[in-house]
Amino acid sequence: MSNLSKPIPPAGDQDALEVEIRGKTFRGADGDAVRAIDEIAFSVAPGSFATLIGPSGCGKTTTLRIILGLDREFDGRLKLPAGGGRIAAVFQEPRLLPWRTVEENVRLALSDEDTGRDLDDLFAVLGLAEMRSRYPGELSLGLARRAALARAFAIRPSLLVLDEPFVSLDEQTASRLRTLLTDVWSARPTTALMVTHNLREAVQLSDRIIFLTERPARMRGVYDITTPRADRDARWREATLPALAKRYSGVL
Amino acid sequence: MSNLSKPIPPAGDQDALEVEIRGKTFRGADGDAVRAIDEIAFSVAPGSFATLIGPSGCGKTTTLRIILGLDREFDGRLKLPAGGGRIAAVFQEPRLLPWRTVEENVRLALSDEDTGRDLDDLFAVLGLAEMRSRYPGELSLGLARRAALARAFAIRPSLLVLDEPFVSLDEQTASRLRTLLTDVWSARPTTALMVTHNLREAVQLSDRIIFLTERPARMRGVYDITTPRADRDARWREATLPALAKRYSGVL
Amino acid sequence: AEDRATIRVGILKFGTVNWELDAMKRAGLDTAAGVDVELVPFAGEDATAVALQAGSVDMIVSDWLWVSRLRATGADYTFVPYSTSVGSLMVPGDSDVRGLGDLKDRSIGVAGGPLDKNWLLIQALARKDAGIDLAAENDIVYGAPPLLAEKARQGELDAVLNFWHYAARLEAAGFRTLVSGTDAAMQLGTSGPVAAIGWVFGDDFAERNPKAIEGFLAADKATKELLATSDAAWEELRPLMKAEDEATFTTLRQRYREGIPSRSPADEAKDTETLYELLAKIGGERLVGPATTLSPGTYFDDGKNGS
Amino acid sequence: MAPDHRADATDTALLQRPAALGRPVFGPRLVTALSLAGLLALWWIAAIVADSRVLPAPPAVAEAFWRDAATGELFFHLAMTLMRVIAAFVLAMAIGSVIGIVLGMNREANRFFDPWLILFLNIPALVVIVLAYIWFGLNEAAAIGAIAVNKIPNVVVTMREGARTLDRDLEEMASVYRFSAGRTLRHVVLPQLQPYFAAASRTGISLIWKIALVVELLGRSNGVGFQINLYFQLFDVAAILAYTLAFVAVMLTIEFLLVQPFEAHSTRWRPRRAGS
Amino acid sequence: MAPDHRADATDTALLQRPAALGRPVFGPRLVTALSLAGLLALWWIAAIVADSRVLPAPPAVAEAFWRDAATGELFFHLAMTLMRVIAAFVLAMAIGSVIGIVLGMNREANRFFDPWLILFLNIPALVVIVLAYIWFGLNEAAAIGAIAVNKIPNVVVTMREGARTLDRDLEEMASVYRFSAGRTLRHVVLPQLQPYFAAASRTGISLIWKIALVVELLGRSNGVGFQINLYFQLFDVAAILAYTLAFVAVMLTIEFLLVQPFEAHSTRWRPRRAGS
Ligand SMILES: Nc1ncnc2c1ncn2[C@@H]1O[C@H](COP(=O)(O)OP(=O)(O)OP(=O)(O)O)[C@@H](O)[C@H]1O
Ligand SMILES: Nc1ncnc2c1ncn2[C@@H]1O[C@H](COP(=O)(O)OP(=O)(O)OP(=O)(O)O)[C@@H](O)[C@H]1O
Ligand SMILES: [Mg+2]
Ligand SMILES: [Mg+2]
Repeated sequence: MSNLSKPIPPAGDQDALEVEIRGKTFRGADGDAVRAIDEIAFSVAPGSFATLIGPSGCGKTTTLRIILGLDREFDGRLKLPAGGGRIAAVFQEPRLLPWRTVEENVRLALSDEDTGRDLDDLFAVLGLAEMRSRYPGELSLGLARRAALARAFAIRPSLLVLDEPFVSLDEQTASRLRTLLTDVWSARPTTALMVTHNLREAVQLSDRIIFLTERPARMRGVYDITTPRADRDARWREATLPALAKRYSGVL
Repeated sequence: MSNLSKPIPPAGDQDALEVEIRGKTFRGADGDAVRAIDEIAFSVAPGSFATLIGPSGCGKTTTLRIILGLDREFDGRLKLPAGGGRIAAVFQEPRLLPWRTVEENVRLALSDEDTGRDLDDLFAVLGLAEMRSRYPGELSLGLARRAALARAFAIRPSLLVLDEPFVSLDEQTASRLRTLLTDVWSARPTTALMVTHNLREAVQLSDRIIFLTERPARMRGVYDITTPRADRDARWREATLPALAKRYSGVL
Repeated sequence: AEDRATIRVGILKFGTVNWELDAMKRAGLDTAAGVDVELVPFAGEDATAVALQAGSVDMIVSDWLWVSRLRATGADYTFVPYSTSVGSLMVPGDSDVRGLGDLKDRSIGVAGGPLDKNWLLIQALARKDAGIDLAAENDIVYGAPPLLAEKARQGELDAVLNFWHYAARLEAAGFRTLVSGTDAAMQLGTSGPVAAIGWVFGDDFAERNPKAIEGFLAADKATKELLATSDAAWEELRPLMKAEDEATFTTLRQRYREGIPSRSPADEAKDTETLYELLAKIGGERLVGPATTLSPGTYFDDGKNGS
Repeated sequence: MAPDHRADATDTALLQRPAALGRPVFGPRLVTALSLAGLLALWWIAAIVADSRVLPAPPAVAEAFWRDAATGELFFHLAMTLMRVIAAFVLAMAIGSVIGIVLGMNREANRFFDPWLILFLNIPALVVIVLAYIWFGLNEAAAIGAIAVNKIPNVVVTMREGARTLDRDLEEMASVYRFSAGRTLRHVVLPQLQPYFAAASRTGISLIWKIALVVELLGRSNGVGFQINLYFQLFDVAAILAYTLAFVAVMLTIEFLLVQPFEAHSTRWRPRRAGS
Repeated sequence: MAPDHRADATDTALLQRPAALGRPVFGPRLVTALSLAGLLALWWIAAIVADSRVLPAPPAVAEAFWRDAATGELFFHLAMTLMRVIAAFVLAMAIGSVIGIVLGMNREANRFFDPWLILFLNIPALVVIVLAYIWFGLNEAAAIGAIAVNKIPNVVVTMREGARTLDRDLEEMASVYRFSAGRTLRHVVLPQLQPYFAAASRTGISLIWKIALVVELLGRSNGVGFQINLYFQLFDVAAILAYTLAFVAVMLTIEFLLVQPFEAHSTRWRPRRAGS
C-alpha cells in the first residue's frame, strides 16, 4: 500500500528547506520581552521527512509559524523549497471554519483547478465519510483533527508542515493515519516537517530528527536515520528507542 | 513524594459514581439524528480512579459532559458522589478565559474561602512559575493545558474529571504531571474519571479501565487493576500491556 | 399657455398660504393674470427656506426681518407684504390674568423661540407699561407650536404666545387674546398694523421674470379680494383647513380677513423701519445681524413706486 | 459544604432523566401572534386609562389609517419613504462596512481617521441635510445621500469593532492555504462579522427611517415624514400613529419573511444553547 | 505553478529579515494632531471652493464661537445638553444591555419580544418625545426619559447579537467550577460582550446627542439643540457649526482621555495583528 522507501528525488527539481533563526522575541501584553528562540539552524533535504522534538513551550510552534511565513519579526533567514508548490499545514488546533461543513472546509483549501475533485477515498480512510456534511461544532476533537488532516492531504503540497498531527486519536486510528501520511508524502516530491512529542512516531516516520532544548530554544542535536522505512520493524525500534532516549534524556 | 497506594476510604463518607446512559442522540444542524451513545453503564468506587478508553469520536467526551451536568438531554440515570464537594474538570481543550492571566484563571475557580491561597508550589511543579501573569493567548498549547490542569488541581475537588489531560506535552513533563495528579488525587478522598488514548498512562494510574466500542458507544469491557500502584513497575507493565492489547485489540 | 410665465411657490401644506393659493388656482386667477403658479408643498417652515436657498422654488412666504438679515450678509432676497396676522399671547377664558401686569410667576409658552418678534415686542411693552420683565419673572417654556398649543389646552401653561392660526384655534376653544403682536407694535409706536410676513423672492428672479412677479402679485390681490368678500370661496377651502368645528372655521376665516394688508406700501415701509429700530434695540445684534437699520431693498421695488 | 442546587438535584437519588429533544411549548408562529396581540392589548388598556387625545385607542388609529389608505395616499407616501430608506440603507451599509473593516484591521489608518469618524458621528442630522439640499438641490439624490451620510459613521463604528475581533488563527489558516482575497472575505471574514452586520443593519434601518423623516420634513413634498409632520401641526396623533404603524408593519413583514429565515440559515452552524 | 507573492518573496534567495518589533513611524499623539489638522485643511479648502453662506470658513465659525463663549452662554447650553446626554446614556445602556443580554440568551423570550422591539425601534423620535412631554409635562425627566426610550431598542439589538455569540465552552467551564452569577457575568460574559458594548456606546452617544437636539427643539428652553434651532431660524450656519464643534470637541476629549485608554486596557489580552 505505501511506498515506505521513497528514493530522495534528484536535486535541482527542488531545494532543501533551510531554517536559520538567530533569535525570536515576543513582546508580551505587559510589554515584557519573552525570548522564545535563541538559535536554531537546520535543513531538511528536498523530499525528505524531518521531525522537531522539544519540551513543551520551547518554541516549536513558533519555528513552524516562521517557516509558514506567519511571523516575520525574527532575526535570521529562511529558504523554502522552490517551485511555487503549495504548502499544507496541520496546526496544533484544528482551525476549521466553524460555519462551513467538513467537506467545504477541505474543498476551500483546494486550488481552483482541483475543485470538484473526488475526495471519497480520502474521507473514507480518515473515517470521516459520515461527517462530510457536519459542521465542526458537531465533531469530537479527534474528528476535527482528522478533518484538518484531510485538508492538508487533499491539496498535494510540496511542503508539508505538521504540528502534533496525531494527538487526541486512538492508537488504531493514529497508526492508520501515519500510513496515510507516508503515502501522501511519498506520492509526490514533498518535503515534510513535523512536530511531535512521540518519539516512537518520530523514529517510524523521519529521515532526520531535530532535538531542541527548553525555551529559549537552541539546537540540542540532530539525529539522522538511514534505515529504510520498510526495515524499521518492532525489533529495530526496541534497539533504537532506548539509545535515543539515553542520548536525549526525557524524550521517551 | 506521592502516596501511590491510597487506601480506599471507608464507604458512607462518599458514594460511588454511578453512570447509566441508555441512549444519547444529538440533533445535527441539518436536523438529522446522530446517535452518540447506545448503552453505557459503569460505576467508580468512592475514592478510586477510573479511565475511559475508546476510539476517537465514540462518545467519551459526551459521557463526561453528561456526568458534569452539562448535557441533560439523555436517557438514563446518574448518581454523583455525595457530600456537596466540588467537581474539577480538565476539558479536552484548555478553556481558559483569554482576558484573564493564568493566575487569575486559576484563582477565579477557587471558592471564596480559598481565594488568596498560596499557589506557588502548584505553579512551580507545573512549570508555570514564569507564566503566572501571562494571558492565555501568549501561551503555547502545552502551557495552556498545564494552566487548565492547575485550575483543576487547585480547587481540591471531590470528583475529578479529566479529558485527555496529558496530550501535547513532552514525556518528561507528562510523567511529572502524572505524579502530581496521583498526589492530588490521593491527598483527599477524591473520585477520578479520566479519558485517555494512552494505555500506558491508563494502567499506571487506574484502579479500573472501561473500554468502549466505536460510536454509538457501548461497553466493550471493564478491567480492574488490583496491583498496588507502587508495584506497577516496568516489568509489570511489560506483562500487562500486551495482555490488555490482545484482549482489546487496537488500544495500544 | 405657452407664453405664460411660471412661478414656483414653496408653501406649507397646511398653512394659510396654501389656502389662498388654492383659492387662486381654483378661481383661475393666476392664469387670468398671465402667470402659472406651481405649488410645491413642504411640511415645515424651515423646509421652504431651505428650498428657496437651494433654488428649488422661486418664492416662499417669510418675514422681512429674515430678508433684511440675509440681505445684510449678501443674499438678494426681497419682500412684498402678504399678511398682518401675527401671533398672540393667549390665556384661558376663565383666567384671572387681565393684563400683562398680571403675568408674574406664571408659566408662559412661547412658540418661535426667544428671538420671536412678537415675543420681543410684548416683552418691551410689558416693561414699558407694567414695569415687569416677563422673561425674568415667569417660567418661560419655548417649544414647538403644536405642542405648546396642546399644553395650553391641558392647562399646564398659564399663557401661550403662538402663531396666529394656533391662536385662532385656541380662541375657538375658549381662550382669549391677552395681547397680540400687532397691538404691541402699535402701542410701541407704529401707526398701523405692519405686515410681518410676505412673499419673498430673489431680486435676480424678479429681474429675469418681471411678468411672473407682476402677474403673481396681481393674482394675489384679486384672490385676497375674493376671500375677503365671498363666503362661498371659503366653503371650498374647508377640506384644506382641517378645522375641528364650525367655531374654529369661522374664527380662522375672520382672522385671515383681518390680516389682509390694507395700507400703502410707503406707510408699511415707514412703520417697518420704526419697528426695525425698536427690535434692533431689544433683540440686539443676535436678532438683526450686523446691520442696525433695515437693509435697503428689503421691500420689493417694482419700479412703479407707490402704485 | 454549602448545599448547591445542581449537586442537590443529582445527589439525592438515582435521578430519572427524560430525553427531551427540543419541543417548545408553542410554535414560533403562535408566539409571534400572541406577542402582537399582547402589544395591542397593552396599548388599548393604556389608551383607555389615559383617555387622552394624545394616545388614541386602536380603533381611532385604524380609522385614520383607512381614511388615508382609501385614497391611496398612505401607500404612496409609504412607498416614497421606503424607496429612500432602501436606497440609503444599501449605500450606507456598503460604504460603511468597507470603511469599518479597513479601519478595524489597520491600526494606523484607524488612528488617523478616528477623529474624523467622531466628528461625522456627531454632526447633527439637520446640518448634513441642509448642506446637502443647498449644495445639490432639493432632489432625491441629495435626500438619499444625506440620509446615507448620517448613517455611515454608525455602520463604520459597529463593523470596526467586529473587524477588531477577527480570529487571527483562521486568518493565518487562510493565508497558508492561499485563499484568494475574495475567498477569504466570503468564507473567513464575513461569517465572523455576521453578528455585527446584523446589529448594524437592524439598528441601521430604524435609524435611517428616522433620519428619512427629518429629510422629508426639511425638503421633500411626499413621504411618511412629510405626512407625519403635517399631522403633528394639527396634533392629529391618530394619523401620526397610523403612518408609524404602517411603516412598522412593513418592517415586521421584512423581519419575518426575509431577515429571520436568512439569519437562521446563516447561523445554523452555531451550537445551540441547551434548552433553546 | 502560478507565481505567488509570498512564495516569490521567500523563494528567491536566503532572505534577510530584520527584527522589527513594532516601531510606528509617528507617535499616536502626532497622528491625532495630523488628523485634526488634515480635517481643518479640508474644511477650509472646501469653504473657499464652495464660497457659500452655507459653509462658512473656520475663522467665521471661530468668531461665532467666541461671541457665545465670551458671554458664557455656549458653555451653559453645552452643559445642559451634556447633562441630558449623560443621564440618558447611562439609563439607556443599563436598561438596554440587561434586556439585550436576556433576549440574546433566551430564545423563547426573544421570540415573544422581538415584534415589540421592532415596534420600539421604528417609532419616530418625534412621537416618543411628544408623548413624553404630553404625559409627563415639559420637564427634565420627560426629556431624558424620551431620549433614553429612543435609544434603548438600539442597545438591545446590539447587545442581543453579542449575547447570541457567547462562547458555550466558557459558560460550561464557569458552571462546572461553580462561578457565582456575578463572577460569571463579570469575568465570562461581559468581556465577550465588550466589542458589542463598545459599538453600542459609541454609536449610542452620538444617537443620543442627536435625539437630545430634537428634544430640546421641541420643548426645552436651553441646550445646544435649542440654540442650534434658534440659529437655524436665522440661518446662521457659522453659529450652528460652532455649537456642533463644541460638542464634538467634548466627545473627542472623552474619546482620547477616557474611552481609548479604557479600551486599550480592556483589550490588552488580544493578540495583536502582525505589523500593528
Ligand atoms: N504571542 C506571544 N506572546 C508572548 N509569548 C509567546 C507568544 N507566543 C508564544 N509565546 C511564548 O513562546 C514560547 C514558545 O511557544 P511555542 O508555541 O512555540 O511553544 P511550543 O514549543 O510549540 O510548545 P508546545 O509543545 O506546548 O506546543 C512559549 O513560552 C510561549 O509562552
Ligand atoms: N453537538 C453535536 N451535534 C451533533 N453531533 C455531535 C455533537 N457533539 C458530538 N457529536 C457526535 O457525537 C459523537 C461522540 O462525540 P464525543 O465528543 O463524545 O467523542 P469522543 O469520544 O470524545 O471523541 P474524541 O476522542 O475524538 O474526543 C461524535 O461522532 C460527534 O461527531
Ligand atoms: Mg506548539
Ligand atoms: Mg473527546
